[in-house]
Amino acid sequence: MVEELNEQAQREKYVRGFGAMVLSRTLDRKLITAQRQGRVGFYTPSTGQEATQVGASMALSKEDIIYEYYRDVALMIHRGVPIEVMLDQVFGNSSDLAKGRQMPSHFVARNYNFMSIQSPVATNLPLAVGAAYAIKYRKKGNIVFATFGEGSSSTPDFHAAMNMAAVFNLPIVFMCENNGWAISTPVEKQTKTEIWKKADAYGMRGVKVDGNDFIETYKVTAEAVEQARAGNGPTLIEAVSYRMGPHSTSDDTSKYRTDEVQEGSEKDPIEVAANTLKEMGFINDNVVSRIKEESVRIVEQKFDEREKIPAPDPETMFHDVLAELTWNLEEQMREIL
Amino acid sequence: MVEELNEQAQREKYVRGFGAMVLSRTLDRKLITAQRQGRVGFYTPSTGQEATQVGASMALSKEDIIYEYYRDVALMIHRGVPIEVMLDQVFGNSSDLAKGRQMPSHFVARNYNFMSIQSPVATNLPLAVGAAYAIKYRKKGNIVFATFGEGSSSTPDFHAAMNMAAVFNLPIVFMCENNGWAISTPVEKQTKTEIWKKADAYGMRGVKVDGNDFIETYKVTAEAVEQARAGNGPTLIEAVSYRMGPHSTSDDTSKYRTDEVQEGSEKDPIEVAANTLKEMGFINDNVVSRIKEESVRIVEQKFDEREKIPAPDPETMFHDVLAELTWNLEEQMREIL
Amino acid sequence: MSSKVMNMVQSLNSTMDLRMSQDDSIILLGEDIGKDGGVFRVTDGLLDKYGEERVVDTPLVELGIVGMAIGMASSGLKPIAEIQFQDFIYTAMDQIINQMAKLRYRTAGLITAPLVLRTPYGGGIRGGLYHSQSGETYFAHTAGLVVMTPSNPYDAKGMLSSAIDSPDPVIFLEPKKLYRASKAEVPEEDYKIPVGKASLVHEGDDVTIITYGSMVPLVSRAVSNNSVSADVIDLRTLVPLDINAITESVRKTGRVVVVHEAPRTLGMGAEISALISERMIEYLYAPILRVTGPDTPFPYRLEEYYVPNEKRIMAAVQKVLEFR
Amino acid sequence: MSSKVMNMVQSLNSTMDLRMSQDDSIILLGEDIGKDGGVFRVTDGLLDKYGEERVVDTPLVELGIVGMAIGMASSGLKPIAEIQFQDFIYTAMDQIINQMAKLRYRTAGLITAPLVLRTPYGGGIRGGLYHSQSGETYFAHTAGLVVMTPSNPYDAKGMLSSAIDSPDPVIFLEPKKLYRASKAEVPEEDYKIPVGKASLVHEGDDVTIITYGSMVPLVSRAVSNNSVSADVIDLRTLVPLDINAITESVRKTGRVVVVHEAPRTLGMGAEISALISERMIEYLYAPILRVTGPDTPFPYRLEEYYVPNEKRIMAAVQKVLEFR
Ligand SMILES: Cc1ncc(C[n+]2csc(CCOP(=O)(O)OP(=O)(O)O)c2C)c(N)n1
Ligand SMILES: Cc1ncc(C[n+]2csc(CCOP(=O)(O)OP(=O)(O)O)c2C)c(N)n1
Ligand SMILES: [Mg+2]
Ligand SMILES: [Mg+2]
Repeated sequence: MVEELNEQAQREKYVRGFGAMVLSRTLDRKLITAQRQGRVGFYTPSTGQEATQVGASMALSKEDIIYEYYRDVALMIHRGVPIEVMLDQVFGNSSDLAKGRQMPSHFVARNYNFMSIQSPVATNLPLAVGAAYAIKYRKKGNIVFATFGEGSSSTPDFHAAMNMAAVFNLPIVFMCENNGWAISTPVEKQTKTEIWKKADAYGMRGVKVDGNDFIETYKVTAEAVEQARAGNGPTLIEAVSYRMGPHSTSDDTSKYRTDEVQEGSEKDPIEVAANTLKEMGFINDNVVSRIKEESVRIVEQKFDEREKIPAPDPETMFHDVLAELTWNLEEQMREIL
Repeated sequence: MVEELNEQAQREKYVRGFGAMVLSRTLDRKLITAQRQGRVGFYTPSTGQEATQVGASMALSKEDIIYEYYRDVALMIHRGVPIEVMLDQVFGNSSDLAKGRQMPSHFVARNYNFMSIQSPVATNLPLAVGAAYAIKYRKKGNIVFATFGEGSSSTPDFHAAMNMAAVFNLPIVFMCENNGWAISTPVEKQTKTEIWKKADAYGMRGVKVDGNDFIETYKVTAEAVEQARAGNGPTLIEAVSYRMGPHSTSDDTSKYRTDEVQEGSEKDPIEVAANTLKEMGFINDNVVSRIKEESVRIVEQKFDEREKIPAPDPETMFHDVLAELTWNLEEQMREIL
Repeated sequence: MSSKVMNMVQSLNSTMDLRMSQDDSIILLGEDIGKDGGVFRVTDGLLDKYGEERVVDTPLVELGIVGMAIGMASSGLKPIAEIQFQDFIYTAMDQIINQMAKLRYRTAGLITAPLVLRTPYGGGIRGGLYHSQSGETYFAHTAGLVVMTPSNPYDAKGMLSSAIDSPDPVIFLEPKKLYRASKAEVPEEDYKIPVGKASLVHEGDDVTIITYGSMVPLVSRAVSNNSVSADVIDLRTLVPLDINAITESVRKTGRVVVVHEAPRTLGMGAEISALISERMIEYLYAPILRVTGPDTPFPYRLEEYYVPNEKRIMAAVQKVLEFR
Repeated sequence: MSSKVMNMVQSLNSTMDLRMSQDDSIILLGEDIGKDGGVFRVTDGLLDKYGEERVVDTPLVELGIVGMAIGMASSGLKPIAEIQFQDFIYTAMDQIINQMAKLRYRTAGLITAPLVLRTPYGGGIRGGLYHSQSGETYFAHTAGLVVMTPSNPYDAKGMLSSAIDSPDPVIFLEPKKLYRASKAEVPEEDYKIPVGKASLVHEGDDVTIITYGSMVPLVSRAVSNNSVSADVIDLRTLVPLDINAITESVRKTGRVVVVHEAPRTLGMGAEISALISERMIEYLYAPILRVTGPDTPFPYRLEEYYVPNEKRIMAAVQKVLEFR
């Protein structure tokens, strides 16, 4: 159940959510352009999934632990991760929390309980289950929230995680962000059922929601979170949206699809959200323009600022393999540097 | 649908099935005893699952391809694999088709389309899917039949195989032999649903059958086989029985269970089958005794005969790694022998 | 006999095209290999030519891809499966180690799995930890697999064609750094570079440099730029190794450097070094040195420090040349 | 300080018992580790003492066990996970290579996975292809893992206790052949054998024999039975290697034999040989020989031909001793 809010608090909550969507979209646009200009190496946009991610984030508390995937830009932004942190990761510069070790879009932000991103899809899910086990064992009261794409439902790790979460009745919410595509593979070639129905196979509650509607997504997630917090076990949420952009900056969608959804069209979740909030009287066109302009200003400014930060010291390449630097790495460091 | 048979043909079919069950049970008893005597290294009995396996086998044709698991002794016997072939495998002697390379219970019998057994559970299933793809591609008309235990439904390979078989709409029947236990782990700790319901998660037909009833199992399997042959896709059958024996000769069931089913009790599938066939007037106590005595005679005789066969030539250890013996193996052979 | 100038992607693509046109038992399977033509475009255009039954887009599950390919191969088809990045192959590792590599052995040859498992490996695209790995050790250590890696467009065709004909399962590692980096004349008709045959890409007397895949052009350049009188051996097949090519050269030069991108500890350099020192230590004038990636995961921003370069290669070569 | 005579199973069991009694963050998980006490009984009795929340029978899915253990460890618990047989660990290989080994590196230490992954390995029970494998190479080649294997009940306790305290993920390989083969006095209180320290189990001047795990008693016996003046080094930790112990002995003897059960190609012997020949070739009087399992899968009936034995060890020792 969603928390009871007075109108003022609700307005603030929803408008803040909208702001995060716009900021995320603005960052996507900037980074895609920057990649084309050779200023950024790679990027996987969240474009089209902002409502899903922000809606989900609205239902979570600061203490909840997030095992996210590479496309969760709007989720991170809404949760308060500073744009600087994200840009430093994208540049892999010396201010990056992970010392420039990972490809762009592989964020970590431990202070915000983002547990870091790996590339092999869905392999975060068993880890998320382990974290949920720890919460239950320590009776902590927070929950784990774990995301993945619909293509990733075919993986071994999805199956393992769902089954174990159900068997151990853990405080975890799984959210499948179904954007219709796994690179070039449409969901129909991925599996012959809807994703939310797979929950049945594990004796877990499954629910589908329109991921383009951030308020609905918020409500559905809140319900699942409440269930988990109350010790009543996991839920699988399928949030249906559409991957409006390319899979990544390396991808050419013209090879495989013609049903593109255009930015600004009525299927764009940000347009949907803007219209809803206008109808509720929470925002008007002026506010929307201001939010968009402000986002551009922030992103441009931070981008220029973070781009200037130099690469990490080459020595850092040898650190953090094990807790201590071993003799072989010391020798290899001397050999290479 | 099961084939239409006149009474005589039906009697023959059913009594032959019963005979295979008894022979399989007799072999189990002998090998468990022989293992205790140190005459055999290891064994996984089929005891309790004979009706499941024979029922299924009755629905299959010679041309069908079997991706079986280590407990399918009765299935192999019913399909006509000579006891010699099985004993040679168990002894790992020089007559063994696989040159004594595998542990007991890891049979192969290509002539009977048994595609050989690996230990990592359920990892036969993706291979079975590939074989089914080949059949469909070549429009051959036969089908693939693949078996596994209920514990194995938790594995990555189960998930992959089920999903792919459904997506490609392949001529394959999966049979889960649910004997209640995965070594010491009861099915309730394995998963929170019934196994046959997992079929839904893949858009596949799922069906449950009393695996202690060989005629029911035959009918349900025949239906699934017909569906597969007709190009209407895969089925998951859950055949419920009980693992009456230990997991293997290394297992001590007293550590973890007290609900043992005794041989000869009314839950013993061989008793169930005997009673059914008696009611149908197909057999009487005399016939049962004769079948049992004959089984003991065959097993004893073959056992003594095959036990005498010597171990494989040590040189054979180096063969069949690749198609040709490589220089390093030639050298290692000289070094070791 | 006509030929065309091609890069490695085109060479691999045309090889599959040619072989598929002659043999309908060849089936391709993998993620995004159909309309998309694979994320590196190695299967581009083949869906249109051969249809969905022969160019199969699979669900996202590598162990399913490998497992299905094994089953297909045992049933008489000739699958060529693609793993999108070698980094993701570990999700299928049990299928590779316990099924693909052991099927022939455990059935004494009654059932086999002659398939080709293609996958791009190594650095070169700033892929960081999970799009840059060189995992050849995992395969080369596993008895029952053939392991090959081409270093140029010409070899790529002849080697892939041999891999397709191999009675054994082949792990075919494609250096993604070289996919488009170099072009060469590639004959249009079929030809073979046999499994297990190395190639001497540079001849000399003073030192033997043993390498393969992505490092071959780099080593060749280093040797030429610095006028080193070196034998440069491109192994091409990692299993079974061409021990004769190694022996012959090392007995001549007595000095050895091995170069690869994979991490040092238990990289191929370890095996090559051990083979040499157990068989011909009396011919050696110097330690056997290894120029390799360090024993760390593959970093994103500092990629150029990770991958061996000319300077590091020459430092090792100088060291063995000067050793007394 | 009291002690008890124990075999390795008892020693490992009592170590977990002791540490669990002191630290409620230690959680055991694996298949059949509860009532059954594990198929080798290493966790026997712990369920009764510590309950289902701390001795967790899992569903049959190794990647789930490893993945869960990583998540638990990142959340402040100290999991000790069991893989029933090392042969089945490959189904979890991606979790091991891409998560367990790389979590610290990819987060620059913000998130870590200090867990212990225990698993029985090697021959000795006539387990054939899939219950006998020695896969240490796969782990030792993977940067980011500590790899340990004890060779006796005393070491088993001190090493497992150190593994539990390690800030790094540890692959703890238990030689199943030795589970019940030997007994030793094992102190009842906690003690540590530090990660990365080899042990010199036999001292001599003429040859250095480097080995670990299941082969240690065999090598010791061979050396004693044949009165060879040998240093026998039990590595104990495979990563990080105790290079000083190796260096010191090899400089003294100039003759080296490495013994392990794993297949030869890219077995630990390859790395040890390479390290020696690149660092101290000038001290060597003879080739570095490897006595190992052959490059085949592990056969059932012919197990005794597969596993190194005294005769093979002595043949290699003679060869290096007589080499000039
Ligand atoms: C195990 C694994 N196999 C393949 C890939 C390559 N890959 C990266 S993203 C992707 C598609 C994922 O699709 P989906 O799960 O729907 O997420 P989306 O990108 O659509 O958000 C693939 C195949 C990978 N990262 N991991
Ligand atoms: C991947 C894998 N993990 C663990 C094992 C060890 N093991 C052998 S059989 C078994 C239980 C299998 O139970 P189930 O699937 O129900 O089959 P059953 O033995 O009951 O017929 C286990 C855990 C294995 N063989 N493979
Ligand atoms: Mg998607
Ligand atoms: Mg079972």
